[in-house]
Amino acid sequence: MSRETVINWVLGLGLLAVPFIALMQGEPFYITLATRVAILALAGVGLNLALGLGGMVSFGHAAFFGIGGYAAGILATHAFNQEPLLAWPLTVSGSSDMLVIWLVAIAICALVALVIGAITLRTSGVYFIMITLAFAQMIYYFAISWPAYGGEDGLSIYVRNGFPGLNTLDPIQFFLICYAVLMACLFISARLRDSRFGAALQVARQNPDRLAATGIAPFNIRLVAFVISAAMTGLAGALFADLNRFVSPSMLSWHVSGEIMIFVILGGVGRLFGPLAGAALFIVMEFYLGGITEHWQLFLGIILLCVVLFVRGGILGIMAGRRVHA
Amino acid sequence: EPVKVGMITTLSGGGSGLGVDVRDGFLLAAKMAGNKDLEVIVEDDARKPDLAVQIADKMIQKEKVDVLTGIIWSNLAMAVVPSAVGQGVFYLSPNAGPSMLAGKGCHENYFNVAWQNDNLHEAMGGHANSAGFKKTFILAPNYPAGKDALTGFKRFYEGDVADELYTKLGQTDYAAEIAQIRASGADSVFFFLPGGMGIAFMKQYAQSGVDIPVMGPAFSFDQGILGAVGDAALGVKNSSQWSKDIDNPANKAFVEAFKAEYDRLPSLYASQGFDTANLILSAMKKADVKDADAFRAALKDAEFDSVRGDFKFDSNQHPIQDIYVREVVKEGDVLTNKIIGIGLEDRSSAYVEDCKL
Amino acid sequence: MPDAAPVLELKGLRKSFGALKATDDVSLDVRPGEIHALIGPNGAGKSTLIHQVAGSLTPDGGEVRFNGADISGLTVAQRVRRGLGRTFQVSSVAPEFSALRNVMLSVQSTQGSSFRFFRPVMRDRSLVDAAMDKLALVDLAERANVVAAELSHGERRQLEMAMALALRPKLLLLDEPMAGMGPEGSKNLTGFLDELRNEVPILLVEHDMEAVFSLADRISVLVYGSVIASGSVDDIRANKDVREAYLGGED
Amino acid sequence: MLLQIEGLQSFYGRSQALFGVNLAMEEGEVVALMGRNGMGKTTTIRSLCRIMPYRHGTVRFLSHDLGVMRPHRVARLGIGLVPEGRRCFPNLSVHENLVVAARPGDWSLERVGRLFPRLRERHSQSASTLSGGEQQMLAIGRALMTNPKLLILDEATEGLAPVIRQEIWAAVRELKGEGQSILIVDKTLKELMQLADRCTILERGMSVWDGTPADLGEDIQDRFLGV
Amino acid sequence: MTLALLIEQLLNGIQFGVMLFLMAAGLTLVFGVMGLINLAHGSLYMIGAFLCASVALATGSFWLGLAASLAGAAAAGAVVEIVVIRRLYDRDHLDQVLATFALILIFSEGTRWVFGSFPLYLDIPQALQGAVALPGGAQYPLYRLSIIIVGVLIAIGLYLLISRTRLGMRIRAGESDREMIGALGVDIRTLYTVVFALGAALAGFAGALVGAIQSVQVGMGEPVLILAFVVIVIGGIGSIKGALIGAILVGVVDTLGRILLPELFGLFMGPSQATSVGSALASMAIYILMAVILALKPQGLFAAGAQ
Ligand SMILES: Nc1ncnc2c1ncn2[C@@H]1O[C@H](COP(=O)(O)OP(=O)(O)OP(=O)(O)O)[C@@H](O)[C@H]1O
Ligand SMILES: Nc1ncnc2c1ncn2[C@@H]1O[C@H](COP(=O)(O)OP(=O)(O)OP(=O)(O)O)[C@@H](O)[C@H]1O
Ligand SMILES: [Mg+2]
Ligand SMILES: [Mg+2]
Repeated sequence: MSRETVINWVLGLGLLAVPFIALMQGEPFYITLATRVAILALAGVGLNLALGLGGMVSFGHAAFFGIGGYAAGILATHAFNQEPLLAWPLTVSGSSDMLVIWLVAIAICALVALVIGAITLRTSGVYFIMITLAFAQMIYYFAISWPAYGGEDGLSIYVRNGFPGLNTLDPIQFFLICYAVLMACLFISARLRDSRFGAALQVARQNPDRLAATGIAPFNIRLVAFVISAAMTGLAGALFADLNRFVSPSMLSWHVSGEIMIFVILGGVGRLFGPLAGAALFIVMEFYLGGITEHWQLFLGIILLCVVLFVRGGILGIMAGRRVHA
Repeated sequence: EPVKVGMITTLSGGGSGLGVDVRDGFLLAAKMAGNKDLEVIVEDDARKPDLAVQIADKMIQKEKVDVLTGIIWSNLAMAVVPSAVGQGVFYLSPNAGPSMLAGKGCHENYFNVAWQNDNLHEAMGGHANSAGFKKTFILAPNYPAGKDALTGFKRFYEGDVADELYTKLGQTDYAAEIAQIRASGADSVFFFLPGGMGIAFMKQYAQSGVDIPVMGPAFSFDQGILGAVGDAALGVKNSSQWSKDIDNPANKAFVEAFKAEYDRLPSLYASQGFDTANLILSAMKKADVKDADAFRAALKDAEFDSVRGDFKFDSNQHPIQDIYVREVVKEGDVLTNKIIGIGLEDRSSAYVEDCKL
Repeated sequence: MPDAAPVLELKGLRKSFGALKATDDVSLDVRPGEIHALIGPNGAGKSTLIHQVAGSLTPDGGEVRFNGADISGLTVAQRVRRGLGRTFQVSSVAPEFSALRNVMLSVQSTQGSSFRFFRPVMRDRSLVDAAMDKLALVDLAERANVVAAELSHGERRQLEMAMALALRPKLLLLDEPMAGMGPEGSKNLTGFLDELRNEVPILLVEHDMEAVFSLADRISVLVYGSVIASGSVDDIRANKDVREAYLGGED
Repeated sequence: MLLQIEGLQSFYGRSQALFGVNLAMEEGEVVALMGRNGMGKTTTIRSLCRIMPYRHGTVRFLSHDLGVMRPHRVARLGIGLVPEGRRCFPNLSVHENLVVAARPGDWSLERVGRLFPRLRERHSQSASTLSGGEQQMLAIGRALMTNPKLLILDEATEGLAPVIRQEIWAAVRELKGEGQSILIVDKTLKELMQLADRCTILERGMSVWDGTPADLGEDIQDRFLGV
Repeated sequence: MTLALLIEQLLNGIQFGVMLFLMAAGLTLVFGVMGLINLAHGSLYMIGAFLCASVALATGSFWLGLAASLAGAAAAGAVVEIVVIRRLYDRDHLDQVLATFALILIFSEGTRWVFGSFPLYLDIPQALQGAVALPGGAQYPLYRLSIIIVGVLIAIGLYLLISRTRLGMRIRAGESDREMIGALGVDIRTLYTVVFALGAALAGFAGALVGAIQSVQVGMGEPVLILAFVVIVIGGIGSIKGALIGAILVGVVDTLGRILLPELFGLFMGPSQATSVGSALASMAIYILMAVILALKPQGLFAAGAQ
């Protein structure tokens, strides 16, 4: 087992252990914190697919995070108020079943990503960064000024959506759902990375001309990866909405795109468990520093700066050493 | 019986001045009361809804607070309040008053100690009538609070609207809007542009040489912000439920104590924080916080000396109060406000009927 | 053999960059079993021509026919799938992948769709074995697990050749394969190409005259974008214009 | 002594590329650095220009120890590099490429123009659109404009048409005639042997042979250069 | 709407554009020329505004404040370059993103610590108060006119600096091949410190100038940052001309969008709905503009070195 694999196991099991330890210590809040880490890590895992493997530095993943969130919020609201979502041409009602919501979130994010990707993937480098931001900002401003679902005030989910056979209001059970989804997506990411598709995707990042000269069109590969990436981040958004029982345009703001990106970079770009390590460190720092001093952002900044300057390749870079490509 | 209060407010980034004032007002009241049983923990939400939710969870689950308060912004309140009151704690709003929470979404554990969001705008509509304005140009940012503001203004305003403009949230340049105002032939301007937007608008308005009278809610003319707007604000009429020259003993004591403690003049937000703390203190005298029903009833009685004078709760647990009209004046070197009249008397909120309490 | 139908046929190809005619009405063909060398001064438009054949540049006019079909409208990737393999003038590999994984990518492409998401490639013997074969063919088997970025200049050229061969091309476009190779490397590669021509016809761009003269069945000389001479090795050596424009005083 | 390299060892990350290179040259000499592919010629040059750090050994240039200097200091001592792969600045014009790092001395725009008339014709063309040969001339001209005491040519004739190659060799010969010290790496032995005063051969990152071209027999060529 | 008003609004748009250029000028320099993604540009802008405001308050002179903002921002830039940025040139762009994001946090919170949570007062200098009469009767604030002039002068100055001076050549050479320009004897490290400090000074200068007509508060740099990036990406990275034209385009589209879109929708919708839809669309206008431009020209309008 390589050093990275060991660290991955430690990270994965460590996250799983936190809520149970918290429960034993009688500190249920840490369950919520662990859930938050799991969900935001999931958003990072999604972005990591595009950014780490495919080299697509999307500064607009908040769009998918937010759309996932709104999918959950809107469906739940309609279910709660028992108003149909669509009355014509066919009746579509809301839902408070997580499975349904996830499917909808994934489908909508994939669709939106397909459209955005088809346009944005013609650009590269900083232009790609900015055009993805542009789309996210459009959606952000749309959400702020669109009155139907609360606009800037957001939308509350009064009762957390349900999952067949589980009580989602129990923090531990909700955590386990999120954890399971995270692990499933990590597993999918790992398989993707090692698959033929993953090989092509990684070459699309390293040298797109080479990929084309091998008979594989980089555009198609990237587009599919972008869609999968968006779907995962959207799923995270749906879970995040359920965690907070609230969605608002702030989920769509560029700060969120930046934060997700920071989880990935902090953890180690392209490393499977990088987003988990990054999200955990960031959130724990935010949590502890916020409790200690009003000037916590200053210290957060200094710590982040030290990490970039002195730790090459993020947390996993320093713990697991240089990446090896067999 | 000790009461633990968790204050979630904005202490960093843009808009942190408001949070700082609410906190300082609150802590001042606690200090003046000298009640050892009131324990307050304060944390910064950085104006991020999800961070606010996280802190609320932490305060409820880990710190086991009895009362939450402190949130400045409506969108953060909407994120935190429903789930917090759902978990059985009390929430006392020292600033935001979204219509949802005043109407359909009201809750027995939610009290608003400031105002319903529309109140100050409504009062300005009332003032526009009494000032004799016939054609007012109104503008606000394009988001729910902005729309509520213009709706609120129009609710009592009887004249014509020259034009209605929604600006971009966070916009910093208003040359185009000012040109529209000049061209519209309006006899007055009503605007709601909170924070930096209002500062930028007022400065640019003054620089443009347009001299149509301007009015707005207190948010753009309050103590914390007046210094930054500068002389451009002189003479502007604004509406507020509080002013430092309201003549009652509680207010006098508050203003003096605040100046002594923090070496600056108190603001609207400081007064709201101050009142919130005193409301809690008054309830603590009457009931044990562990007895939720009794404590709720005690809060509802609101038997404390509000710095704004008479204060009582309507059935939706939002204040019924006078909204004053103030004018920006200069006292020595310092810009401040002076009450010139009352915009609306004993105003409750437009959404009371929707509330099933 | 010279009478067999050409594999590649260029008809009246034209390409300008602004006022510069980089390709000026070029027609030439490559027939089965032959090495057709394309020589010419620097900046004559040889790489530009290769780019147009490969599809990474769109010609302003003219036709590119491959195995009898017009492929002008196809993308780079589509042409490769039809059997048009190439190497780049400046080595182009996936720098973070090992030599083996670089070649595996080519093999993967010949096996069909890359939209297979689940099976780990390294456990796919059909990919690994075929790639190892190609690496052995270019004498790079020992370096199979070295990351491409760490290969020396010459080794990277060998790798690129292996990748091109792994595509099982029906025609190879080689842009200066000898560049950067030492005398020994050039000798080996010359021997290798000599044998290869029986399997795959080659369009060869090269400045190493020793290699060109020993390998080429036919030579075309490009100057200022147009073909000024075409013929056998001896024809070209004897051609006065070519000596002046390209070969210089060299014997 | 113009340049003296002793026991030079260099690394790319963790992998060692040079294991002990020795080389010495006098003012006015032309020295050829030879060896098969990947033997460390370019690495030696990069180390001596301090573009990459070296771990062991000493490099002295005009009795300055280069071990502690940053690249631009080394260059200012009088080392002019024509690197492998030309590396002209593509977004600068020919003229700008020449003057961007020029330092005063005998070599001026005019004199470079006389050496390479082609460059004078392309004066304001962007370097990215030059042909390979022109770029090579530009790289040499650019190095000369810094008025170096030592000119280093790394594979200056790679990828050039025979006729241009001859032009470059003629230019190098002209430089030698003027007493310019030159360190050359090149594939074509024939011209190199005519020009060089001395040769040093590298094998697996070590200098293994040193002598005049006349001493460079068939057996040595066969053993170290694979000819 | 009358034609005169339309023309006035067009002018407002152009003027807003030039102001955007002023904010973006330093960013173009650092981003286009050094290839560095500097998210902390907005923070330097904020520092400039705060320095100007506090010095102006203490001394009573806007001009002293302006000088302080130039000097202070340049110094801050130089320190940041030496301590942080210098270590990141040969790293991934992503490390630069993370590092400069951390700088935003540090600068914002540091500024709040030093200057407090409340907005500061900064007014336009006495000499530039008042308005000039435009042909056609409209009044135009003198200060805004000055900003336009300064913006255009900076554009010209930067253009000349980059394209005509040896310093500019070296910067551009360093952009394409840092190692090589060093090997030719140019002290690229110091050069980059100077360039970064210059970019910072421009940011600080813009902060001070624009701060006088907007609000000087913590967080004022963030919207500017995004807008500045939009501007230089639309124009094409590395092109000063592109940045200026991009800025004006953004300014005009934004301004006219705000004014015209609600009226446009008013033609076939009820007034309140039209205002609402029109304003919503207007907030998105510049992003739509950017997306359309990049979709059609993936390298921006005036990409340097596009093929
Ligand atoms: N994108 C481009 N824009 C403008 N000119 C170009 C472009 N690409 C190539 N050229 C010009 O076209 C001409 C032909 O270039 P090409 O690379 O095809 O030459 P070549 O024959 O391969 O030369 P070499 O032997 O040096 O590789 C050159 O003058 C070159 O400067
Ligand atoms: N960037 C690099 N990273 C790791 N190893 C490298 C790198 N560049 C070169 N090497 C290794 O260093 C050794 C010496 O390479 P160098 O480029 O100095 O050889 P050379 O003699 O110039 O060869 P050539 O004739 O091919 O140019 C080679 O074994 C090569 O694999
Ligand atoms: Mg070529
Ligand atoms: Mg070499």
